[in-house]
Amino acid sequence: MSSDSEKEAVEKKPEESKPTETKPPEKPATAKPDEQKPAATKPAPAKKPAPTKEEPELPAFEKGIADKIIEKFGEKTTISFVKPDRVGIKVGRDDIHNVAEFARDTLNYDHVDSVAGVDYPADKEIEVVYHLSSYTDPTLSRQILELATRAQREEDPIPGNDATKLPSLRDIFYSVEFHEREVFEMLGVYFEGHPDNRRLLLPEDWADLPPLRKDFRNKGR
Amino acid sequence: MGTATGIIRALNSGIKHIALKRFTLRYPEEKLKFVGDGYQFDPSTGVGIAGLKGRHMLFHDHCTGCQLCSIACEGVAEAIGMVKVPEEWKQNKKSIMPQIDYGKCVFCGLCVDACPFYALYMTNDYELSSFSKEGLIYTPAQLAVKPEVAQDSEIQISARGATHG
Amino acid sequence: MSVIAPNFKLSEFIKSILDNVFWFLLIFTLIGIPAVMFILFYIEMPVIDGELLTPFLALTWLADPSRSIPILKAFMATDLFRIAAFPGFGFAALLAAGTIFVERKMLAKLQLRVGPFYCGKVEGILQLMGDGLKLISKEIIIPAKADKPLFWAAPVLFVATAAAFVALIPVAPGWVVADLDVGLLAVFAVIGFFPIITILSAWSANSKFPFIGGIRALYQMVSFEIPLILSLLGVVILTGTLNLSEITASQSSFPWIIFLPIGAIVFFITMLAELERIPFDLPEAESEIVAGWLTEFSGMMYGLVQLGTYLKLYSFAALFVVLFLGGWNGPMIWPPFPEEIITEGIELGPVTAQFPGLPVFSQEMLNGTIWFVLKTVGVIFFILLPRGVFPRIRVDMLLDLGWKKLIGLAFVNIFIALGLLYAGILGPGGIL
Amino acid sequence: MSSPTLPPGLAIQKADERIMTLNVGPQHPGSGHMRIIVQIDGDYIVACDPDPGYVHRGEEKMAEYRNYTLNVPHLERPVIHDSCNILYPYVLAAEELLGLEIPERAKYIRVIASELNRCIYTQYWLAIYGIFLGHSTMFMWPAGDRELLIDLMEKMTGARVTHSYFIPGGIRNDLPANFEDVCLRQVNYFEKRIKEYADVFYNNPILISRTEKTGVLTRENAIKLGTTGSVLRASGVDYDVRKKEPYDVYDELDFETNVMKDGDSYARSRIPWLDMMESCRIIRNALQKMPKSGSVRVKLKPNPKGELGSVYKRIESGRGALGCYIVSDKKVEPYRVKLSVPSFRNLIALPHLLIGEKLGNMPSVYWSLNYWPVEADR
Amino acid sequence: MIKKCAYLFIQKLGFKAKLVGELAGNYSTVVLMFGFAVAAMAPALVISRMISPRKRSNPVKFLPMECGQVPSGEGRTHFMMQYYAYILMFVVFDVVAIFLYAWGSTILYLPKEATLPIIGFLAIIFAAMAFALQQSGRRNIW
Repeated sequence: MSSDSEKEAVEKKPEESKPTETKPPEKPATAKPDEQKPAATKPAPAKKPAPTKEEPELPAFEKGIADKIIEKFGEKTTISFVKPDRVGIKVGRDDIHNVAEFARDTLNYDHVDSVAGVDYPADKEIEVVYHLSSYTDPTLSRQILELATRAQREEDPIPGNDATKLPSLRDIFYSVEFHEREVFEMLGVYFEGHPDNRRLLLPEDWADLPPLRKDFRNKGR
Repeated sequence: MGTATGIIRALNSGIKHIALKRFTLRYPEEKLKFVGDGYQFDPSTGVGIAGLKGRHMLFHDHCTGCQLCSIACEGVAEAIGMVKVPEEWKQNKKSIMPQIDYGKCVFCGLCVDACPFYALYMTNDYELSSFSKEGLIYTPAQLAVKPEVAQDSEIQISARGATHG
Repeated sequence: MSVIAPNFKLSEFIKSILDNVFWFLLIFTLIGIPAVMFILFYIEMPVIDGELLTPFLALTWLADPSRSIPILKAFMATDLFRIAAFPGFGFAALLAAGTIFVERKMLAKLQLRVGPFYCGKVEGILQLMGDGLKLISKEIIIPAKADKPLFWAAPVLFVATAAAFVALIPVAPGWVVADLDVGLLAVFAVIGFFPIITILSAWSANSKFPFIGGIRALYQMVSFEIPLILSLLGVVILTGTLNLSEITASQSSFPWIIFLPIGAIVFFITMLAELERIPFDLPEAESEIVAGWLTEFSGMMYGLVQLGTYLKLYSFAALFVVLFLGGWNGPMIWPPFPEEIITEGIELGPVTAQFPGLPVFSQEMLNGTIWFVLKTVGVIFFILLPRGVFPRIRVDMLLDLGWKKLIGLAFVNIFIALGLLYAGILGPGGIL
Repeated sequence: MSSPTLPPGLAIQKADERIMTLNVGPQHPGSGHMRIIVQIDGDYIVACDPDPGYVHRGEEKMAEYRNYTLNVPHLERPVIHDSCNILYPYVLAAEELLGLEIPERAKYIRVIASELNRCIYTQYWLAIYGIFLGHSTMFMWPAGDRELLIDLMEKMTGARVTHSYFIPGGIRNDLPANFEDVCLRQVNYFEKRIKEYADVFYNNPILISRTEKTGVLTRENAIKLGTTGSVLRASGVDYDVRKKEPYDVYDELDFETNVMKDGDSYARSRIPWLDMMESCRIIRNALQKMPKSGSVRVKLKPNPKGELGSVYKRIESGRGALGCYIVSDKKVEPYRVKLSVPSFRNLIALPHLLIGEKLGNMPSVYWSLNYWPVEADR
Repeated sequence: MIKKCAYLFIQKLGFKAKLVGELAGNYSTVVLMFGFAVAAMAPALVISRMISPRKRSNPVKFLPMECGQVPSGEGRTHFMMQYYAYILMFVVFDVVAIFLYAWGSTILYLPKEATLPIIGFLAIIFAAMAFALQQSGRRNIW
């Protein structure tokens, strides 16, 4: 994830954020005819809220959180959106561990609400979004910090034995244990460092694709 | 002592309840009364009218065969199929009307919401069981019949507890 | 239609019943009746009403009802009648069946439900019969690796042990199946059998959940047997006898519960535990160990265990009545018999019916039975009530309760009895 | 078993032969639609491995094929007893993506329906908690009293459990005539009834001695494990989404959150009961403040397309914070719907609570987690 | 001979047994009651076996209950609960409790001084029981 654009610029001028995240040339052409969902254009970047409303009216507190992360990690992270009570940060897979540690130790986020995996076949990537929240810090009780990171996607996945891997955050946030197991079986993202990468919800003899990938088709749909 | 008091209070509460009224709806003999004639939808205001979401009722003279109910159902239960009807209606050139398979229907009522012509209602009839799967498929002619329902039991609350009358 | 589940056909069901009835009748008529005649021919028959009972006479009651009366009277004087009918099995089974019905209806009332309602028109009074029919027509499944003889024997042994318990209970003066001098010790001996049967059946099923249930039954017995035994020692000290009939007779003026309330409470709690009723139903704790030691029982085997359980419930309630509530003692409420009924019989339309039981049943006995039944039903009500209001307890709580609290209370009860005795209030020289 | 050289009974048992593996579930009266593999050493649980997934239906995958409105009937299936609440975050998120502002009256009705549903769910949960403890009365009373509220929901939405009532743009139908009176009457009686549970259940000394100090979840662990809802509040963390991040009109209503410090099974089972009383209070309050008339649903054009972007919304359901994360790619269907369900978040605490407990405590500790297996599986 | 045996048998069954002593006769009724229950209940199982369906096609049906899973491991295993100490205590104190009955049932005929040794005996029991309970509380050694 080499995003060279200014964080501030990204925030205020969302149209610039497009080129930063995914490969721009591919995007218009990604929609393959057989794909029901065309390539995910932009997963997280929320252009709408910022531009439609007045630009300086970004919520100050949330922006402060975002600034702190940018300040610490600089180019390694990108702000995908800042909305009331919600901050979205994009991190490369190598830095996700450090950013999460920073979020826990300095920003006081103490648990993970949910871990969502999103498949982007056009980008050949799978995004894993951690929704961080806090019980202990009363100022953060409304806040959700979305940490998004991306793993490489393989066409013929062998869950656990291919390049679709991410570092596990379990040693930082204990609460991700079952969520990461779920993401592993539903999308095939192997979490390195997770102590218990077993099946959770799917049957033991499931041999098909991980079901939440976009190329896994529901019957009759 | 606290333990003994607690045990005595529990026993006392149990014995007291022997004198309360029974709160059981004895179903085949008593049937619960519902609000209104069933769930309906007013397309002009875009708001439904409260009522039980039971089996549907189709007004043949309103149905235009537009298939909107069928399309709505496709995303939910795939229970509605459009079939040919023998009669001719001037608003229904294609002579197709919905046929509902109650083996699949989930009674969400989104087909009623989808109907722009006030042709599909839901009624208070919920006793749809049948000995065969075919018996659960209601043709347009069957759907046009208004069901006879006798439902009169209501929850009554008195000093001696609530009961179904 | 499901592939696996067999189709139930009423015609086949009825046919199977009719087949069995047919074969039974055939075998009975061809073998049974000749055998009976054969045996009767070689037996010295007793003299009844100055008339020697011959095999012919013994079978004429089929044709002539008036002849059946002396035979019935003779029969009622036998032990067989006591065992099978009145103070024994039939009476207890009747009360047990009534208990099941009352339990279901009372619990339903407590829980604001209706309970059995449709079977038998009147508030589901025939529900038990329906359940019995259902159970008897269900397939008996025995686990493949089970120890079959033990597994088959367990339900029957359970009922039989409960019946042996019933045999020790005096219902009315002189009406007891086995009037033992050490009746109370015999009761303890019989009670000791139940956990053994439980463990044997649990072990024989070769399944984990029954096994744990059996072990729990063992612990339950272990922790409650001693308080049970000790809580009754107070009564024995005050009466100086172990004979249950004598204990009952000693309470003609007042029941022991007045002097030994602590013993009564301890005995009641241990009784609940021995019965595996709700606060202590650990061996059958369904949310922890599916159905405990009953998990592998199916069909009539389960039904027999239930029958045994309720027989046991009746026996324990009756034991409580006998030991603490004065048994059959009570004011005379049964109307006295007119002399002519006993001697001449009752004019009922064209025939004069001589009531068969009356020379056997005396007024005292009927009165005693009424009081006994009333008290027993009262105790049964209080045995059933905790099921509605208490949750189940845990094994360690159970052991704690049994070994620390109840044993202590039982000793307190013994000292109360000793104190009453030595203070001269009761016992020889006291007001007794 | 014994080796051939030794007489039976004298064989030396290895230490791990004491350990028995029990499959508790899925066909067990003390498990939901899940399996808990427990290993017991005598009476003590030494290992526990929850194995959910027996009712996994792929709701998240199904949601990718249907438009925002048609997702409603099947997304409520995971918790049919709490079907308004499980739809709530989805509907809130969808409304933000579709750019809808819903009428004030609809917000109040949503709150009433949500609170009624919370009580219905909690009563069901309480009924099963009762039967797990062997308390059959506590199964029958909540199951019966729940009928009062189901009757209200039926009048309101037309269905007993699967209401399909909330929809992007408001609610499906307005309240029936004189609903307020009936609602007030039945809710008042309901509150009177649930207060009677105290004598038989919550203040019952046997129950207290049985559930106190079992399955203790400390405050630190509750936060670390990311638990939510009654489990979290029973451990002393005052966190309720209705208070901390009020959605719809919760900021205008008058209620309190219940917090207990002990973190044991008893506290965890008492919190939902206290919450039900607060729910009754909220319902009365909302009925009072609700606009007496007005629109309840904004007209939606057919097949609306969501904005590009993602939304994460959460609400407080009967079990805890329930989140919904929707990613949209400017299509009629959402690109990805993720339900972050409280049952799944609380499940992680189960092995932590059960290990070292007695086998007899397993059902009560398990169910006191306010866990609904179907919801966790989705 | 046959006649004599049958007579004895029937007497046992139906009529007061004159040949056996009165006491043994009392005990025999308990056994008879036991036997009667067996004789009356066994037909219930036999009839049930006759009229109920018997389908042996599915071997899975006869596996022991394991909550819908294929059973793992034996049902009869070495299984020890941590409360084993109570069983040992029971073996001792059950005998003691019954022994107290010998004293209790004859106390009316004993001199009052005879109670004192029993009180001392009870004190020893209490001490022993307290020690045993304290030991049984140490779960880790069991």
